[in-house]
Parts: sequence; structure tokens; C-alpha cells
Amino acid sequence: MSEDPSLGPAQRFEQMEGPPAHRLYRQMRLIRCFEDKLLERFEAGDVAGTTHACIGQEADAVGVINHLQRGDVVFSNHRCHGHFLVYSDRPELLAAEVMGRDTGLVQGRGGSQHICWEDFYSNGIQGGIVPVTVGMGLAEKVQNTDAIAVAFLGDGTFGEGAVYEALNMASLWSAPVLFVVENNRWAQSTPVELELAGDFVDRARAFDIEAGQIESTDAEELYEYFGPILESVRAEGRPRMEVIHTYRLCHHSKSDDKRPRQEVEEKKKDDPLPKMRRRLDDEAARRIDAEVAARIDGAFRWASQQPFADPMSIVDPLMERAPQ
Amino acid sequence: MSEDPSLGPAQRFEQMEGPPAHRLYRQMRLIRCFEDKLLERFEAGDVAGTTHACIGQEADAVGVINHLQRGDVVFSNHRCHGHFLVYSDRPELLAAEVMGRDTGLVQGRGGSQHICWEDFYSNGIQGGIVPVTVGMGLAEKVQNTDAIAVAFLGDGTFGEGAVYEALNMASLWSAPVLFVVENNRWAQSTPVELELAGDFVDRARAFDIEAGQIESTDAEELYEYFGPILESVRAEGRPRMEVIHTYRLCHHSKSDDKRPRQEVEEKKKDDPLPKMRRRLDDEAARRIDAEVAARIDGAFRWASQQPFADPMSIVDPLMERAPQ
Amino acid sequence: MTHTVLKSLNQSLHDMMDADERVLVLGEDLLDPYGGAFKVTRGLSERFPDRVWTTPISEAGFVGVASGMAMRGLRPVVEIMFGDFLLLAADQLVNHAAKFRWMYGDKVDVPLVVRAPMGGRRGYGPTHSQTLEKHFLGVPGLVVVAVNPLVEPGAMLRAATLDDVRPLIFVENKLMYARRVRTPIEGRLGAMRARQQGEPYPTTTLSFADVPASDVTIVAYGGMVEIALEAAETLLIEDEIYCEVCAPTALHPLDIDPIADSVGRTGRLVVCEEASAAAGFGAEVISAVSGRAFDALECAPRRVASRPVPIANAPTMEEAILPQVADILEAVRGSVGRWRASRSA
Amino acid sequence: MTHTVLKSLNQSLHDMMDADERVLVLGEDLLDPYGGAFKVTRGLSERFPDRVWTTPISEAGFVGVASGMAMRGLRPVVEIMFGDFLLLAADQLVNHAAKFRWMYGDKVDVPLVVRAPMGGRRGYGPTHSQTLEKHFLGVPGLVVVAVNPLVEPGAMLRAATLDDVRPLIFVENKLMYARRVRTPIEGRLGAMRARQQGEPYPTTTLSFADVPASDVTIVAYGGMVEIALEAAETLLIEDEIYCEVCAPTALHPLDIDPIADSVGRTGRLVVCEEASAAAGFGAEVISAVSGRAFDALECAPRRVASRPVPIANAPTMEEAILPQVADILEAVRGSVGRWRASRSA
Ligand SMILES: Cc1ncc(C[n+]2csc(CCOP(=O)(O)OP(=O)(O)O)c2C)c(N)n1
Ligand SMILES: Cc1ncc(C[n+]2csc(CCOP(=O)(O)OP(=O)(O)O)c2C)c(N)n1
Ligand SMILES: [Mg+2]
Ligand SMILES: [Mg+2]
Repeated sequence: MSEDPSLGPAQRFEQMEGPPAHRLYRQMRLIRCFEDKLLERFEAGDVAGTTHACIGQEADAVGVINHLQRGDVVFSNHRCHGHFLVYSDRPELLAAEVMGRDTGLVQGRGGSQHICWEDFYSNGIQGGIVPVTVGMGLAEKVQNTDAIAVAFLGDGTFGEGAVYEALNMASLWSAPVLFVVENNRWAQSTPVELELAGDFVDRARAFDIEAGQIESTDAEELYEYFGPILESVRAEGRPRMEVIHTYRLCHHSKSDDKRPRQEVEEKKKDDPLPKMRRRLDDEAARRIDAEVAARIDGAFRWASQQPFADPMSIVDPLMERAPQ
Repeated sequence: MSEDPSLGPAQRFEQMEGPPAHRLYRQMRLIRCFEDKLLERFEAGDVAGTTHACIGQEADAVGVINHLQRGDVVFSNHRCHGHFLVYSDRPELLAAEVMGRDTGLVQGRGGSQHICWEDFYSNGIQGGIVPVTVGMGLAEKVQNTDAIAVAFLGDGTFGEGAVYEALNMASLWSAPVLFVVENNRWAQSTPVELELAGDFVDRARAFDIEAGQIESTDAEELYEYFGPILESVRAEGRPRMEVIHTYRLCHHSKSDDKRPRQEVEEKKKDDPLPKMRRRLDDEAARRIDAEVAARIDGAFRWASQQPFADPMSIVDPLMERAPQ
Repeated sequence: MTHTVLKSLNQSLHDMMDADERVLVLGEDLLDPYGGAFKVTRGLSERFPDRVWTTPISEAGFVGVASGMAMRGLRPVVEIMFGDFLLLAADQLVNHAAKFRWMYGDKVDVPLVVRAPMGGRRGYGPTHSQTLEKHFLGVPGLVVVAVNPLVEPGAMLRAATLDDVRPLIFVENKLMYARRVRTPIEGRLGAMRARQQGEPYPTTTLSFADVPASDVTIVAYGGMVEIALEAAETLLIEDEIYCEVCAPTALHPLDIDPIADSVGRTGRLVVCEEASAAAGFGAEVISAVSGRAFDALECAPRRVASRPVPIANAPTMEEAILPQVADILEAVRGSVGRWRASRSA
Repeated sequence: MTHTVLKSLNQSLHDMMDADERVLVLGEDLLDPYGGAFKVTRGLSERFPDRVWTTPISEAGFVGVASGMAMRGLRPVVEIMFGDFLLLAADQLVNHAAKFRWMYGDKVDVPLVVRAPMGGRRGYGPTHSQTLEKHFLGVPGLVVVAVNPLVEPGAMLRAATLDDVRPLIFVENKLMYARRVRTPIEGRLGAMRARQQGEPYPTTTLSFADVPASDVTIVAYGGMVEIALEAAETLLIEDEIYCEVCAPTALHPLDIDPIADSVGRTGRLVVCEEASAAAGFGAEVISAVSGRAFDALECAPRRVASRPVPIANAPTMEEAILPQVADILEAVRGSVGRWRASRSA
């Protein structure tokens, strides 16, 4: 859609230097570093509004998105930073966006959870993006582009009826769509037992959609796991659902975490970053950490030098007759 | 809810004369006769608007509703005449309603698909009644009344997201609700294969709701089948879904039937009325037919003598400030 | 050669699908031989089996699917079987389709058309007779238009589908399907002078030809247009009241100019709508006219609308609830009578 | 002893649940220690564990569930976490809850309260900052009210829950939660004379005490009330313009009398709302006032509202999009200036 499209994520991943473990770690480090910095900025009062970090879930993003070809569609939700950063490798654009700058991803209009770049989209309403993604996948199929679509949704989003309407149509119409469920066991302050009766995988299968699940925060494992899955969605032109059982190590948004402290501490053992870092030699790890830190610093520095979003641009020329 | 409540359906069924087969036949005959007469009136231009007959599905109504106690809730859909007639045994009130009379069930306001009488309700929007019924069942439970709720829904209605939201909450909150799915294999002009991926029973089970199914137009069989089911919903205070695989022998509404002629003809062999009538001695059957015919004649005669709905009553005193 | 509104819409869909592969039609019960509840899509699935998608009963879902298609290069036309069910898609329309273009920094378009047959007078009762578009007016990014038989409905549908990149609700009217299209010819419509302004969703302004100045402006859209015209004729014959009838098709954003101009000439305003009045189309017209032509207004604008109760099923009540010719007569006579009385005093 | 709007609402819920077993609270993330996204339900689940139901993310579903409960003897209070999500429940509200009582021949009541925090100014972006109640105005059978700090919000919530048998949307405002409640005392509010009319959802009319006639009526509800008051003070000090501020809480059905009376005194009308203007609350007020007090109106009524685009996330844009004190100043000065100019001419 963009005039000067970047490489697709899979191509970019291939061209990254070092062995896969290094690359996966570098990407996750980029996400973590970005969000740490962002939260710091929020704390300092430099950034307004709210934001949802994906700390602890970075392995999902790298596991899935690195398999996508140019033209493939991603529709993400409120917790979209990780997905976007792997998709685009453009932290500075997201930084500028959340900081309300005119050169942000969508000129400061969307902020943290309403972004769009090339074939990546996100929206802050739970559920509704799922049928939209199905439509996108179907449009690619109708136009014989060979592209597929991926929707990210959380456990809590299984409360929304739109999800089931979408599953039904995706199955009836053989949409080439992968539904990636990030079951981080909580929806805001609500544990999954209080929001979900039955089982994710059974729900998909009840719509005749092939479904699987994996309990992992291991980026290499997830990357291996999703390769054949994305291939099969593309080859078969059928929908599929995959549940990743994971955990959110940070608050839901900004600073509202009331989950049992002990549970969160326990889960920190599964933090995907140290898990992957341990597989790198120390030298490489430190080099990556430093490079990424510098990059994120640069991104935020660049962003903070950008002009603020332009209040003169709050017009919609296509709707101009609406009364002011 | 009404000031002078009638007997509950189960009690009334008990007090009917003759063996169960006679009673079931009499009730189904009443429904069939009512709808035949109603459609005649439509053809003749005596009745305005539209209506959805349940010809061919009468056994569902008698199979389920005859087990309900006074105070139990029924929420039905657009195809509600059979359910209502078994519930109430008041054909004259429904006749007056569809004929737009002031003494109709809801004073002519609702017509064929929007009725209410004692603890029976119906609405013409697909899907939305399902969460409402769950709330009704839960309200009974909260108030310790021992009553349960029954929602009727068609195969096509499984397209609506509200159904799944309702299943999830019913399961999470243990609503004493029976979901009766009348799978008549068509939704308006759409065959079930084009509207439903996967399986009804699997869908319920994916929400941890016990579910079963029965392929039958045999009223006795259905009556036997549903006895223990309704008992279990009441005893366990848990939701349950039951699918009745049946067939609609008439058009969807008034006269728009484009289904394959041969399929419909084939299905007429399973017409629940002759099936049951064959089990009666001829004498009894003829007596019942005559009695029911006379009763329905009387009901429509009475209805057609009632005053038309009063155009002066189109005010809502509780909303009176709204501009006219 | 006359044709009905139904025929015009149906033909337009045929022509568009024939000419443009991007056009897809989605909705409930669209397949032939049934061809849709009101037959607007008749014959399409036979000719274009791959591009007519009969849907499950999932209004939110298939509007969402169509939005996604629209964002990825297709031109979907969605049918909501009865406009009453549009509420199920409210979140998709307002929080998704309407926002995407602007919210995403103008990077995407959502050329989505959602057709919705509205209106009563057929005895369908409370959930199948409503005129609900007022609840979708004033959403940033979401266009609402309503056809009437004075424009070529098919041409308008074509413009909405092929030329308009904005998500759009295309309001039809159940009773209108059987009406003949009668567009103005050489500036005339029967005994009336006719002017159409504003492309591609024009406002038609009708006035009696040989009158220098009319007495009152009647605004009506969609299913109320024919009723307003009937009222205008009656008022001419029985009361010698000359009406200008303004029939906009663009409800949001509203093109207020032709209406304000007409009020500038007449000084009096009666707005008709089939929904109940509160916070509806008439309210917007009256407010906008007050903003543009306040000094021209000689008396209080009036609204003709439904009584504020659900649309009852019984014909006796439905008729009394929905706005009729008599209601317009009363409103116009009330407006003009006050003035005539004051003039002759 | 002052308290915030938040405290007032929270205390009211505590008191109602304590006093009346029929009161149940449903919504997302309501359980303690979290206590709801804006903490209106804080402490309830600890005290009444059986009657606070935290729900799945199913806005349509749990509004439906609550309707059913309301029809069967309970008094559910539903929280929609952000008012933006109310659209998901549009079908439940309009085609179910709102219709049941009248459509069923008055056999049932649906005493349902749906609380919805609306409004922007917190940088939450396009899907979490909207003021959407305009889309729910004018539904037969559905009441819409909006609190403001000049009434006791808790008392209004109590009336809506325990005394009102109609389904009702109870609009709150996110920024307002932290505001102090300041109800009039002995007919005064600070420097202003205050009058409250209409139970249980009153309209507050404020005017500067020692002026015989004010110059302009400013109508504002919900989150715009404080902004209108600030504007009124500035106008007094900087321009010697005397404003009457009318702050209704009943948006539908609207009690137009206090507003029309005020315009009868002032002759000028400015209506403020946080949503975009088209087909909104202001349109209804202007139309209704035109119907009731046309002759009193000395100039065109004006609307102060959002710019018609999604509410952008960036603070610089959000501020420019949402209506501010300056916009009210401009509108009032425009209204009054025209008149003053004409008077001095
Ligand atoms: C329709 C809708 N309802 C509620 C919300 C508020 N909300 C935002 S995130 C969230 C929890 C989502 O949980 P889940 O799907 O598990 O995703 P997670 O936050 O855990 O990644 C809620 C309730 C919303 N954004 N949209
Ligand atoms: C929300 C909604 N969408 C569409 C319709 C129109 N409609 C009425 S009945 C029907 C088919 C229903 O099929 P099913 O659930 O199988 O019930 P059946 O008619 O077969 O008894 C449709 C599409 C409706 N009433 N409500
Ligand atoms: Mg989660
Ligand atoms: Mg069916």
C-alpha cells in the first residue's frame, strides 16, 4: 500500500546478521528496550494518555512475524508494539507517534494502539478487528496475491461475539488467515478462569478450523513452531488458530497491576529475554544490548526533536460539509 | 408476572384428557390448524404484514414446553406460534394479536413475532434474545425461585455473535438455561452448509456446556427425550444445549419458498402430525381434529370481532417529554 | 420507458459487477433464485457466482469482513436485510470503518457501501419497520445517503460504490422499491419546476413553475419524498399554498445550501422524516438552517415525524404512528396560517 | 465537606447495594482490588461478593443479560468500561431493552441502568475518548441522562436505579470523576443564582445574581458544564456579558422548558457539547427551542462542539479537536457582538 515498501519481515530477518538466536534476541531486545524507555517517558510525564506494553510476550511477535512475506497483512490490537517493531524495524516512527509528533506513524492521530504502516494495522477495540482481518485475507485471496493475513488477539477478547462471527465466515469461505491467540492468562485485571468457559482450541475446532497451542516463551521454539504453520495457511488457503500460552510481566496499561505479586514473580523465570540471552555468548549479547540501547536512545531522541502534531491538520477534506 | 397466572404448561398437560399421544396430537393439531387458518387469512388479505409458520416443527414445541413449570421462562424467536400455543393454550389471543386487535396478546403492538404473555416472550431480532434469556435464568437463580429459562433458536441464528457471548456467560455463571436449537436445515433461503461451519454440539461443548442432539419429528419421542433434560437443568442449575434436527415444511415467511421441491416433498414423509395421528384410533383422531378445528374457527371468529388496535393508544406516558 | 427504484438498483449492480471485477456483493440470502429479501440482488449470483457471497446471519461480522476487503482493494457492497439490523454493525461502522482513513493518517481508504432498506408501512412490526439512520448521522468519517425516486437510484449507488472512497450507508426504503423513478426532465417534474444540485448525491428542489415566491419549504428525504409531494399538491389545490419541496440525498455530511437558499425564498420550514423527531435529521436541518438563514425565517420551523413509540404491528396503529400526508398538511397550514392570519390582520 | 463525583457515585452504589438486594452490578474488571477501570465500583465486590459480577469482554452480551435480569425482578447496574464500547450494545439497547415495555403492551418493565464514561482530554486516542451518546438520543423507550457536578451524581444514579423502570443510559465523564460536587446552596452557587428544576434528572439554571436580564443562554451538559461556567465567568469579567448557563441532565427525553424559558429571557442561545455537532444534542436543543421560543430568539443559535474528525491521540491535536473555553467565548461573543453592534448602530 505504501509507495516505497520495505522488505518483508521474513526477508529482513534473513538479511540480519548472525545466527537466528542472535537475531531473535536482538529483535526482542529492541522491543523490550523500546517499551522500557516508553514507560520511563510516561513516568516522567513526557508522554500523555496510556499505553499497553508487551513485556514478557516478545517471543510471540518474533516467533510469528518473522515468517511473513512482503504484502502479508497483520492486524494487531492494543498491545501492538512488539508486533509492529518486528514487522517494521522502525522504532523511531512509533516513538514519534506515541509522543504525538507530526512525523509519527499516523501523524499523531492514533497514538500507541491505533497505528498503520504498510500492511500492518492495529485498533483499540477488542474483537472487531477479527472480522476485518478475515476480510483482508479474503481480499488477497480474491485478488490472487498469495498474501495471507494474521490477526493477534488476547484471551480476554474471546468474550466478544465478533470473534465467532469471524471464525465462522473464515471457515465457510476459506480465508487464508492465522489467528494468533496470546493467552497471557489475564485480561486487564481479570484472570482467564473468570472470563473463559471451555477451551480456545475447542472453540476454533467447533468452527472446523484447525487449531493448535504451545506453551512457550522461548523465541527459537516459537519461531520453529510457526514456520510450518504459516506455510500451511498459505499453501492450503484455510484459516488456522494457534494459541500461545504466555504471560504478561508488566502492568496491563501504564501502572494498574493488581495481580498476585507472587504469581508475577514466579513467571519472571520465564522471561523470554534472559532465556534467549543465555544462549548467546556474553560478548555478543553485550554488543547487541549496547547497539539496541543506542538505537532506541536515538529513536526517542529523534522523535523528541520532531514537530508536534499539527493542530491545523484536524480537518477531513473528504467530509468537509459537516457543520463545524 | 401476570396478576392471574394460568396453570404452568406441565400441569396443564397433566390435566388434559386422554393418553399422552392424544394430548400431544391435540396440541400439534392446534398449532397446525391455527397456522393453516392464519395463512389462509393472509392469502385472503385479511391480515397485514408477515408471519413465520412452524409447519413441520410442531413436535419441538410440544416436546419441550410440556415439561415447564409455572414460572419457568420461555424466550422464543420469529417462529414462535407453536411455542406460544403450547405454553398458553390461548389461540384466540394470538389470533387477535396478528389481526391487529386491541384485545390481542400485546394490544396489536407486536404482531406475530413480538409477543409476551405471562413468562413467555418473543422477539424478531436473531441472536439478541439469547443473552437476555441467560439473564432471565440468572435472575431466577439469584432470587431462588427454582425456575429455569428456555431459549429457542434456529440454525441460522448461530451466525450471531451474541449467541456465543451468551453461551460463555451462561457457562461461567451457571445459568439454569436450556438452549433449544431447532435445526430445520434452512435459514430463510440459505441451507445450513452455507451458514454454519463445524457443528452445533461442538460449539456448545467448547464453552463447557453439556449438549446433545436428536433427529426427530416424533412428538412422543421428543417429549420423552426432553423430560430428563429439563429436570437436569433444574437440578444442576447449569446451562445445556439440545439440538433438534427437524425440517420446516412451509415457506420461511408467507410465500417465499425457493427450496428444492423434491427435498421438501421427501421431508413431508416426516410430518409430525400424520406420524402421531397414526398412533391414535381413527375415531379419537377425527374427534380431536373436529374439536380443534372448531376451536380455531372460534378463536379467529372471536378475534375478528374484536375492536382494532386503538390508534389513540400510541403514546408512551413514561417517555412523554419526547417531542412530537 | 419507466422503471422502478428496485429495477434501477438491481440494474446498477449488474452493470457494476459486469464492468468492475472489484465489486463484490455480500449479505444474507442473496443467492438466486431467492435473490435477496427485497430482490435488489436478483440475478447477480447466477451471473457472478464468485462475487456474490451469501452470508451467515452475522451483521457485525460481515460488515467487518467487507471493511477489510475495502481496505485491500475491493469495492464491496453489503446488504443489511432490514435496516433495523444495522445496529448490530454499529461498532464496525463507527469504531472501525469510519475511523480507519483519518486515524491512520490518510494511508488507507475504506470504499465500503452498506445498503440498508429502512421504513415501515408494511405491517412488519417493531423490529422490522424502523428508520434508524438518524442514529448514524454525525459520525466523523461515515457518510449517510438516502435515495429517492427523483434521482436515479442506480446511478447514485454506482457513484457510492465506484467513485466514493469513504465508508457509506446507503439508505433505501422498502415501500419505495416499487415506485417508478421519475427524474426531472429539462428542469421540470410534472407541474413543478425542478432543480438538482450537488453531485453525486443531489438535492432536488421542486417548486410550482409560475409562482415568483413560494410560501414554505418542505424538506423530505427517502420514503418521505413522495408523501411530501402529495402534500404539496394538496396544499396547492386546497389552500393555494405554494410549497418548495427540497429532497436531499446526502444526509451526512448534509449539503445545507439548497435548503437554506429555499428557506431564504420562503421564510418557512417544515422538515419531514419517518423516524421519531428527537435528535434526528429534522433537528440537524433546523439547526443548520438557523445557522445559515436565521434572518430569513419568519416563523418557527416545524418537524413532521413518527410518534415516539415503537412501530406497532397493527395497521391501525402503524398508520397513526408513522407520518402521513395529513401531518404535513397540518404542519404547513400551521406555519402558513399563522403568517396569513397576521398578514390579513 | 466536599467530595468528588467519583466518591458520590461509588458511595451511592455502596448504599444501594446495602439497602436493596435487587441491585446487582455487572461489567468488565469490576472486582477488587482493581475495582473497575475508573474505580466507580471500588470496594463493592469485597462487601457484596455475590452481587458484583465481573464479566467477559462481551458488551452486547452482558447488556442483554442485564436486560433479562431487569425484566425478572432485579435492578442491574451495568458498567461499560469506556463509553466508546456502547456501540457494541446498540442492538441490545434499541431493539431489545428499549422496546420491551411498550411492544409487550406494558406487561413488563426493564429497569436497567447502563453507566457509560464518555469524553476525551486524557490522551486516550480515537477509540477511547468519544462522546457517543448523541447516537442513542431519540430512541423510543430509551432514556439518556448525563450527570454533572452541580447535581449530586449519586442521588441521580440512585433514582435511575431504584425509582426508574425505564432502560437508561447513565452518561458519566472521565475527567469529571475527579471534580468536586458543588450543588447549589440556598439558591446560589458561588457568585451565581441557581435554580434546579425537574426531578429526578434536574436542569440547573445559573445566572449572575444582580442582573435583571442576562444576555445569552449557554446550554451545556456533562463534561461541558464546567467549561461553560469558566467561559461565563470570563465573559462577565472581560466582556461584561451576562450569561445564563443551563445544565440539563435529562438528554432524552429532553426537558426543554427551563432552556426555552431562559432563551425567553436572553434571546440568544449557544449550545455546547463534546461530540461533533452534526445531528447531535445541540441540534435537538436548537430545534426544540425554535419550536418553543422562536419569537424570543434574536439571533441565530450557535453550536460549540468537537471538530468532525476522530479524537486524535496527540495532545496538540486533541486539544484543538475538542471544544474549549475559547470556543464558547467566540460563539458567545459572536452572538452578543452582533446584537451589541446593531444596538449601538
Ligand atoms: C470492546 C472493548 N471492550 C473493552 C476494552 C477495554 N480493554 C482493553 S484491553 C482489555 C483486556 C484485553 O484482554 P486480552 O484480550 O486478554 O488482551 P491482553 O490485554 O491480555 O493482551 C480490555 C477489557 C476494549 N478495548 N474494547
Ligand atoms: C439480526 C437479524 N438478522 C436477520 C434477520 C432476518 N431473518 C429473520 S428469520 C431469518 C432466518 C433465521 O434462520 P434460523 O435461525 O435457522 O431460524 P428459522 O427461520 O429456520 O426458524 C433471518 C435471516 C433477523 N430477523 N434478525
Ligand atoms: Mg490477556
Ligand atoms: Mg433454520
